[in-house]
Amino acid sequence: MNGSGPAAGSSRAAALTLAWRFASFRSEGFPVLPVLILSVLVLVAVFANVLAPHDPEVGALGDRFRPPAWQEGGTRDHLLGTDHLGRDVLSRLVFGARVSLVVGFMAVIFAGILGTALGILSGYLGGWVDQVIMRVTDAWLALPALTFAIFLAAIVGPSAMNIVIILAAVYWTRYARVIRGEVLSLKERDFVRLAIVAGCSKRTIMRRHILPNVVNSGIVLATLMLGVVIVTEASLSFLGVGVPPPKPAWGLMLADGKKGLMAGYWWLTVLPGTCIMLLVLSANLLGDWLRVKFDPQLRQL
Amino acid sequence: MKLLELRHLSTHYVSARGARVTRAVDDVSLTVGEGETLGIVGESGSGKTTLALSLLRLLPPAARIVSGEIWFEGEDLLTKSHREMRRVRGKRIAMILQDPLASLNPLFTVGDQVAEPLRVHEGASRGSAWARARELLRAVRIAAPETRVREYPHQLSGGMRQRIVGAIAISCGPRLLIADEPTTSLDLTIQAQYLQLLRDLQRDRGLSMIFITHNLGIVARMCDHVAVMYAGRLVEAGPVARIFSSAAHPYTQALLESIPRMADGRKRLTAIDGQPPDPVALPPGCAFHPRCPKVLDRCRKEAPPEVRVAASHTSRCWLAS
Amino acid sequence: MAGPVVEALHLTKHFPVRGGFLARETAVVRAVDEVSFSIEPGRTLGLVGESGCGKTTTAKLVLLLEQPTAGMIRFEGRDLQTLDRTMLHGYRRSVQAVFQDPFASLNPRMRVDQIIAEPLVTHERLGSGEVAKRVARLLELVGLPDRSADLFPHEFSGGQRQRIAIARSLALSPKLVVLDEPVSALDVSIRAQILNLLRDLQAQLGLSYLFIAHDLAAVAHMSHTIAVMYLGRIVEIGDAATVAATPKHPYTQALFSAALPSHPGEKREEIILAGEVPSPLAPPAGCRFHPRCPHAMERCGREEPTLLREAGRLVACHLYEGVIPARS
Amino acid sequence: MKRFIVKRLGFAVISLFLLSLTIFVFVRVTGDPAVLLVEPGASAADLAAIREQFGLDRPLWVQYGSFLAHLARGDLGQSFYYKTDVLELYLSRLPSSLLLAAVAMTFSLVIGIPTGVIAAVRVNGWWDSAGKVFALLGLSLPSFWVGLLMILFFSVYLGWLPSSGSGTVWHVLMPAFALGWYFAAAHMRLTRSSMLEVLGSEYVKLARLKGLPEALVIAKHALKNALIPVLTLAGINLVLMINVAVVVETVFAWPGIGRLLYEGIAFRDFPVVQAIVLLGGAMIVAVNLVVDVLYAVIDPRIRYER
Repeated sequence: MNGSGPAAGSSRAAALTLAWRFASFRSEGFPVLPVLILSVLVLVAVFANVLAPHDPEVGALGDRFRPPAWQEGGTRDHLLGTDHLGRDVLSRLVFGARVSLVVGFMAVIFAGILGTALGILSGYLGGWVDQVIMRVTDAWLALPALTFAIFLAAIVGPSAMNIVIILAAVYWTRYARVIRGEVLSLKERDFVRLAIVAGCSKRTIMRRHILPNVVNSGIVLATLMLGVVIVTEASLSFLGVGVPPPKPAWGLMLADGKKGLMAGYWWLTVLPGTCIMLLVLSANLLGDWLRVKFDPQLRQL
Repeated sequence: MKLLELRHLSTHYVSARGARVTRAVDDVSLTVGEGETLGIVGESGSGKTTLALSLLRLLPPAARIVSGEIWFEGEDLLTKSHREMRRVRGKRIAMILQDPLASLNPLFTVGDQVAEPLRVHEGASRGSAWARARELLRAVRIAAPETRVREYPHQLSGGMRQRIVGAIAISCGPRLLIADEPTTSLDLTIQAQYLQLLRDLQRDRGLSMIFITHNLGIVARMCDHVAVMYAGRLVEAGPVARIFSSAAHPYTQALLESIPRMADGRKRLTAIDGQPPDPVALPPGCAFHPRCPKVLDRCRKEAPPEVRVAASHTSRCWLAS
Repeated sequence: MAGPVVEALHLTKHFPVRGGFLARETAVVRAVDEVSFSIEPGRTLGLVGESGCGKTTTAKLVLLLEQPTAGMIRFEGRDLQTLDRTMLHGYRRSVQAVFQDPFASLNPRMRVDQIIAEPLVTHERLGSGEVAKRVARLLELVGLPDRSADLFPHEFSGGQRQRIAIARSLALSPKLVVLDEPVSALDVSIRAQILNLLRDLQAQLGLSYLFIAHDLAAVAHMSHTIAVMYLGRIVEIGDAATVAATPKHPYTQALFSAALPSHPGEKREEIILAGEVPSPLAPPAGCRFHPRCPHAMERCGREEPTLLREAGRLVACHLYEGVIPARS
Repeated sequence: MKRFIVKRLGFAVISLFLLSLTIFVFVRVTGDPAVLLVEPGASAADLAAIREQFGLDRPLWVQYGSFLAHLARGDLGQSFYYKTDVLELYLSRLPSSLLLAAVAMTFSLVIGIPTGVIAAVRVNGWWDSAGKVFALLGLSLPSFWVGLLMILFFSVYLGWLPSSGSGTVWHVLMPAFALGWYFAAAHMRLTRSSMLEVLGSEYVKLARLKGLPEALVIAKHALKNALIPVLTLAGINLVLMINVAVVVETVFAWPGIGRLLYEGIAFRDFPVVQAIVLLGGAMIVAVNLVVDVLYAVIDPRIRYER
């Protein structure tokens, strides 16, 4: 019954599907490529000391702005070139992975634990507990995330640990909102009513009936938040209120790279940004897959 | 006079990769005469809704009509173009859906939605379409139609919304009205009101109706003929009185036995064992054989053909042949 | 015979409707109003009525999921409000429930044995061997195979899940089980299985049921006593066969006439009510049914009728009051 | 309707109150507030003077009272660097930010809504796959990196567009694109999912059963319903754009509020940073309120709520 138009469209779609199957833009398949990228980045972060050819924080001024090895003027010694202080870009990227991943994962986990706990309490207990938690959540959600993070960073000063705390303080509200919504609907489900009829205490119900049923949403949200948190960290570092120099963070590298941008030193801008993009893209793809797998209802966050 | 005749209609669902085929409707033949009411009875997953949507060719993308013919007023609907088919829907065949709360668009007024088919199919002007919309609301017994036409669906009760859906269905004077579980979400006394309304509309306008339901009570009250579906197949069809008094298929018999009756002294009901089959993995032979109390060896291997039990009474069972 | 297991006396539940800036109470929904009934051991009370009539709220009150606004529940002759903690515990053990939706009734993250054993381990200290033995016995009781214990709910069909829910409700050997629409979410061919199972269990274990359903035939089939509710009030209550065969209250008559026939030959007087059920926020004055009642009299809009004995059951209708009682 | 508005207004007031409390608590409780409130490089005597001026030795609730009183008068303090009233400074930069946000929003809607609609109508087809790729890239590429790449390409290599500053139409193009990029993806995604939901609804099914032409089903019955959440989000996003443009404005030296925030950090001009956070929060509370009320006007279901 199909005309020729849609049929042709669907064959093109099939070709594209095949092409993207590997990257899993289709929801059914396991996202091979994103998981692969994430694993490689984690390994790089763990073994940064072994993998990096140079000290990431020390450079020779004589080696400034050296292009990657395959370009005119590049050397085998600095495969991906050097920055404005002559530091090795590859080594800085490798150590930068460590900073991004540690900060990203820790912030997501802290925010997740705090937000989930408050979301469950707020949703299940209701009453004044709910009012207090939700009004604070609403007020904090109103603060634009990046601006709020910059403000906090300006108060507490830059350090990697402070960034984790700041990001957790900014982003726990997202979890609290989503989890509370889930709890409110779970609370009305019959199995929770039956648990009350069976004589379970509030604490037991929250632990055994509510928590296990929101964990999936929590994980999906955490995966999607990972990308957001990493971009925020990079933005803070780019603006100079994140990870303090001379530590190698990708956002900081982009800020430094801007100094050579007008001169066309492309590698200082393209390479760190590509790393951020790969990490964030992988986290988003994995999160999308988890979302469809766990809960098709959790469409828009 | 036959208004509608299905001949060996089959509709299949094909999974995304084409690996699994679900025979939602399998080789179904039936007829509906002028002014007649046919009840299609079945449990969830028996294919009754797919059958109705096949008639209107409004199937979800994964479904395909793979074979058969649909003769309506002397034309085979399956040979019509999309454009011609559109002129059948709403104009010559109308359908009422299950959920009155969700069937009306929340952003448009009642009058707009009732007048819409008139404007599209008959090119009526806004003024005359709205005038007729008010008449239609009166016909479905809505008080004060002049004010109701300007209201939005959420301002009306569930029973009223379902009557408005009814008004939309009859707006262009269709010959056939398909009602898919039209009263499941209504309360008993409201259901009674609605069924009476449908019966009056049918009588006044000489409509033919197809009632899709899982409720044998609705069939008993509303229908002239009944078709029983099980796992995509029509297992029994015939005049209502005859099916209720002397059903030929063990599934129909068991279904009739298993419903509680108002004033009966029975201590136990006669239950059907087992579960309805998974439509993706149907049992071989007759799909009902694992639950059938009168199963024969033959039932496990061969699917029974449709046999004539009596005048206009058919059954798909080896016992009947 | 011993006294009733559970008695409700003038049970009332009003839900406040809050609105406005500081969440002031602006109205009340009279969900359940002065409802009285008793459930004898081994018997079934059927509760029928349309949506919004208060039957589900009544069930929640009996299950202590809601606190009554007024009135009392008596358990084996004692007022629940006077019970101490341990005796309230005893009530909770003795009153269990099965709900409508078998998909929502079972926690999807728990295995069947954990689900069935939850009431047991909450109330009793038992070794894991003893728990497993009891679960196996319960599974057998409801006709499920042993190996079901290790599976998750999603591996079962609707009818099987409802069996699991029933097994769980029986774990503590309760005296009363509240059945809130236990079969209406199931396929037609499965309903009879579950209804039969419930009747068998009642005969075997001497259970009492509070059976709530909108399918009148199922209620008539299952119940010893039927109570008909309209807008929070019981309008008629009495022996099931009597009420089903000769309903007296005009609402009961309309309701039973609206019930669908089981046979096309079955001829009944058809009473089609006008209008719809009014909002419980503002129930009509006098008899709550009078705006839709085909027999309404002038008096019905003024005076609320009380339940009085008439032809072997209690009816709240002015039609059956021979003498107008003197007003105080 | 009136009651609904009053209720939302009440929530907004509570939010503003909690917001100011949050900011106040963070400033006063983490470390020595005097260090933040004084210019960098101030002497011990200056610090003492600041403590005196802000009454930092008084109880916290008294301090909060005076903090609120200042806010109520629109007094957000003096900029250390510009030596002017912070609110004036803020208002002088607002038009640039608004211009940037307006162009970026137009761009994001013009791209996002049609692609979202097409992706939903041709679900799982070629357009849908392309749309998914676009949405993922949009949500995954940091806006400032997109900006840097554009400078590299269009300014350094091709020399077509100015790399920074403002004044001409050409100046606004790259920053607006960099800023709107993420939002275009977000709008596309929401349009698609909201459209899919509406297309699967019973009333769209009924519209088809009526025999309406498919174009009318989509344009009249589906699109109007589907756009409600999208436009809601767009309204909130417009305000968000003003407040998250800090990185993009920094990259392109665009003289808006984001750039002011960056200067605030760079020159340790704390009153400026504090004011931008507070005003940003207040703007979002306000737009949420407006959106809620507008929602009630557009959607008859809410309009007639008790």
